[in-house]
Amino acid sequence: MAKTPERGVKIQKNSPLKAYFLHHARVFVSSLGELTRRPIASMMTITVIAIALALPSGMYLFLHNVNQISADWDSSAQMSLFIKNNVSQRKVERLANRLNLRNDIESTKIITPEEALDDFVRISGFGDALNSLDKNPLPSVIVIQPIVDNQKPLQVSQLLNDMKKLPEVDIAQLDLEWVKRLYTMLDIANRAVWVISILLGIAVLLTVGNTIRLDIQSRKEEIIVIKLIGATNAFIRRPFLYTGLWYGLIGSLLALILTNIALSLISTPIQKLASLYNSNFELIGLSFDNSLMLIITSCILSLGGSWLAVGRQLSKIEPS
Amino acid sequence: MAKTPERGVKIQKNSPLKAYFLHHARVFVSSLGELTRRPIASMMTITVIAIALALPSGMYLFLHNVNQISADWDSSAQMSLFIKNNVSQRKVERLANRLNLRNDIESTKIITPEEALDDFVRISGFGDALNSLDKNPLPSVIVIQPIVDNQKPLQVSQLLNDMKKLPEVDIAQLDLEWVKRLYTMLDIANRAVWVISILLGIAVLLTVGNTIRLDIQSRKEEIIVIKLIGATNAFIRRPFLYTGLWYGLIGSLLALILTNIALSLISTPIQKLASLYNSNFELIGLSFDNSLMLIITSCILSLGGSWLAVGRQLSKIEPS
Amino acid sequence: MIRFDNISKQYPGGFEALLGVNYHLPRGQMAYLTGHSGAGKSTLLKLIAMIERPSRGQIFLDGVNLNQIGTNKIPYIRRNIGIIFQNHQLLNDRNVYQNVAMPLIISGCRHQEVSKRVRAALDQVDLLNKENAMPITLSGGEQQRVGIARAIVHKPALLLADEPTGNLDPELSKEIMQLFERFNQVGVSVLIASHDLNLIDEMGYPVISLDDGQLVRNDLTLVGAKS
Amino acid sequence: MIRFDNISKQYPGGFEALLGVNYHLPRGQMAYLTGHSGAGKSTLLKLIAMIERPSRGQIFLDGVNLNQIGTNKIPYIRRNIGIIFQNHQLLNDRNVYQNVAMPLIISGCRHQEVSKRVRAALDQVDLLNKENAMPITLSGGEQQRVGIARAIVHKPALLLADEPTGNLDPELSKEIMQLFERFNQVGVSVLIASHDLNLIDEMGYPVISLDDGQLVRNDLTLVGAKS
Ligand SMILES: Nc1ncnc2c1ncn2[C@@H]1O[C@H](COP(=O)(O)OP(=O)(O)OP(=O)(O)O)[C@@H](O)[C@H]1O
Ligand SMILES: Nc1ncnc2c1ncn2[C@@H]1O[C@H](COP(=O)(O)OP(=O)(O)OP(=O)(O)O)[C@@H](O)[C@H]1O
Ligand SMILES: [Mg+2]
Ligand SMILES: [Mg+2]
Repeated sequence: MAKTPERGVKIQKNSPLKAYFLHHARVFVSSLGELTRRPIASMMTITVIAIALALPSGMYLFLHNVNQISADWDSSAQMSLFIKNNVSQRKVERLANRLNLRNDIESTKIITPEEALDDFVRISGFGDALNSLDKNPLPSVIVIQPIVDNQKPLQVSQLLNDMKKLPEVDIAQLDLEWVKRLYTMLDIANRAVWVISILLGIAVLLTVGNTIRLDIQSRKEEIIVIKLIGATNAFIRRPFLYTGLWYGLIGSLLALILTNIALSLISTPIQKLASLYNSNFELIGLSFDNSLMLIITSCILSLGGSWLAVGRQLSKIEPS
Repeated sequence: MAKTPERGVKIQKNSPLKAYFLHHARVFVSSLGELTRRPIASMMTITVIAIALALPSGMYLFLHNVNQISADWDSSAQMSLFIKNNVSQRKVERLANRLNLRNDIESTKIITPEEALDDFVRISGFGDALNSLDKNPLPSVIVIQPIVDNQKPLQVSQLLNDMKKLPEVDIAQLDLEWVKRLYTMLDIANRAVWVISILLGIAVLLTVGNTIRLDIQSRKEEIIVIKLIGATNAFIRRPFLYTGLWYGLIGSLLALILTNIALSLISTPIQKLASLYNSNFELIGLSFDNSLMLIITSCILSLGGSWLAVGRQLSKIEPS
Repeated sequence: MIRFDNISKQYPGGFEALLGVNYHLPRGQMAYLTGHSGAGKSTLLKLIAMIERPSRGQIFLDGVNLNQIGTNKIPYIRRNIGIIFQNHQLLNDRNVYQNVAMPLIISGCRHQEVSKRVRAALDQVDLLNKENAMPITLSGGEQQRVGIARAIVHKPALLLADEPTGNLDPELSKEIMQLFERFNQVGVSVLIASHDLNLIDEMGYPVISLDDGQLVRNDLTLVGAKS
Repeated sequence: MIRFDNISKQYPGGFEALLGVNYHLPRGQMAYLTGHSGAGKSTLLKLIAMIERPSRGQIFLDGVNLNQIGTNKIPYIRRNIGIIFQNHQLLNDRNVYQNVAMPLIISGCRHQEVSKRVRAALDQVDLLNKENAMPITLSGGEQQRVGIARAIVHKPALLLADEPTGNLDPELSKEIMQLFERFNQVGVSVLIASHDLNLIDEMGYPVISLDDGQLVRNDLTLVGAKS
């Protein structure tokens, strides 16, 4: 039959390319129509996707913000170098300036023995006796503000070791060991967010895949019929792929909404908390780039899920 | 027809109760058979459920462990009371004993001015001058170990305020403010785990509901046929409910496996981390009770999801 | 057995499929239902099986007013009727044996009893050799016969058949009609919708005829008067 | 148009549905296919539409050897055939209009053209008034006619009909056969499987007959020799 002038050809057709795009656009819109025709059913799938997407983005934001808070706390992560008594004041200043040049040190501050004594007097509240000392027994102290890189909590230990080795330094002491511990925890949490994101990404893929699979299953008869009257596999595949895309798109938008609602809900208590610590901390939301990433990831995962399902299922459904 | 002796009655039937249980048992087993007949499809649903269940239990464990670690750190959360100079040593001892009776104080320790001076001499490394002092300028200090309740981080502030008001006390000072901050963070995280658990619980419910819904959809024709030949709604509902139950059961078992694998994976690095801090910390796993709770919750959620789906769908499917 | 009392059926959308239909099929009677395509034959049968509910009028099935039967009681009504559907209505994911066994399983029949009865029914429609085949692998006529076996397996008091021989060759059609006749002879009431006017004539049972939803022929009044 | 060259078809499971079948349906010819239930009529038609593949032998459709057509080319073969299925095969989630329009939409036909052709086809099977009805709300005969309209809407070169009048009353059956006849008169090749021996006789076209998968009557050899 393929050789003869086909009767079917008499049908007035659109130009192939135009027809192709028209058809795609029509399927794109009509697959959305399908979803809205079964609103509750579609919402179930979309909600699952949105939850699966909102969780990692929420956790990402949480950690991002904690990192930010703890960056504020960096100021506490100071190091005190107690200088040997026989080092002259000028040498102490030179040492401080030299240390200042290191790229893992933010700033240095010298506390002279006099200042130290004043502090001590102030803290102990009993100056009289000390003031009567003929010689100040306290050493000079250089207070170092290290540059703390969240990714490298061990750098600070390294710096501490270096400092201990300086000939002028008697004792080097990290003021707040706990900051290091916090960073270790944050580091673990960051990794956890990655693992969780991957797991939930798989969940999105499977959810969409599963939905589409069962959708195909429930349209098995229709697919057979439509194959019987000459539809190509691509023609049959298309609406399912677009449905998957819609799931991903709407699911990610819902996830964004959920995340932002959650954010605005906790923003007030967090702000209050921050003010307790005199921090002028601003809660960080999802940036435009983050949001776009989320949407694109979701669309890709959903499309991937439906692609897998369609591929597996369609070949199994053949008229007989 | 109901009034006349029915011909159908001639059929030899089992006793109703026995038949009922036999039928339930048969459906229970055969619905598992259905799942294994489509292994990949079933695994998709079960994996989504398992991920949704494994995440909150994993996070629960994470926080549980962090709580544990920080409990070790509690020892750092000390308070120092600098006692006024005119208070006699005996009075200091009495005060310390009195404070010891408070139920928010774990223990107290007195540092006499002599001990303080010794410490200072040791730290400053320049004892000679101080030793020559005719009068010790330092105050007595009572070091308090508060009882820290994670749930009530503000209790410590309260205690601090109380201490400041004591007439004998000159200055009261919390040694490690950061512990409070950590607890605040843990508290937020604990709440987050609850919110996440609820969200993921909803995800489980929806996933199973959705799967069962689409399953029903794909068996629409069969349901109609079986209704046409006299099956009751309960008869039709049963296999779907049992399928939901199976999803929940297998999903939760898989979640337990996932959680325990994850646990054993991070156990080594955590152990190493703990040893860094000289902590004899043991990673806590899911207890038997936890596991049982997870399984039961999962079964209830899944059964609930399928119940919702079945209720909604079956009434819509009527022969016509 | 069946009494229609001024029955009308209007489908949602407004189409009047039946209009003031009256007839009475006595217990143990066999009769044919004819009429053009779309006349309302299937609708009439669906009303008896409570697949549809009448818009007006009353239907009595063995003395029971079907209007007074609640939705949850419908399954029990259907279990006493054997229905052969125009479009077979087989379960595509179960084999022939399981399809035919379904009515027995639904009513909680014993295992040994089930297998005995199913084989007997399959034997009567000449399909014992296709016991394990899936419906989709059967020819149209074979599927139709599976539907017939399923309708008779539980020995219902009433047999409704919608076009039971539409896919069968004349010879087999005759045999199936004779099968119905045998059932009728042991006391089963039978109502058969059919287009096969030749065969109907040949069998010589009373005929009721529909035209656009209205009863235009009713041999049953004669029979009813007689009995 | 169709040539079967020693075709056998063995289904998975071992059943031999066709055994060494030879015939040639010339282009523009109309013919009937008969045989008892399970003789292999539907199988023969399915082989032409490539719904099944033969186990042995070769089928030529308009000179093309179907054995040499790959799976991905099958849709294009089917688009040039109009098939009327024994079990209607309608899309239950679309209305009558959309069902009939399907073959045109699949081959990318223009919007205005679609609606013109669909209405013409529905008119020919006397269903213009059911345009917006869903298949499930149609009587058995009406569904069958929707299937017929769908098979002719794209004016295929070959029309295959499997029991197209099984659910139709004798009068309507006659009309449908005459519709096929009109198609045949404008050059369409037509092959109709049917049990309605009276009607077949009346129409007077050549008959090929199957018995247990073997060709037992073939009027087409005479015709073939003639043309
Ligand atoms: N669910 C429905 N909704 C609306 N109209 C319907 C419905 N079911 C049937 N009809 C209409 O009612 C009329 C009678 O249908 P019915 O199925 O009773 O006809 P029939 O006599 O069985 O015809 P056939 O011999 O073709 O099967 C038909 O015109 C059909 O379109
Ligand atoms: N997919 C299949 N697998 C196995 N056997 C099959 C399959 N399809 C059909 N058969 C068998 O092949 C034989 C011929 O089937 P076919 O459908 O061709 O018969 P037919 O002539 O159309 O009969 P009818 O008039 O009843 O429709 C039947 O016995 C049937 O059981
Ligand atoms: Mg009908
Ligand atoms: Mg057939």
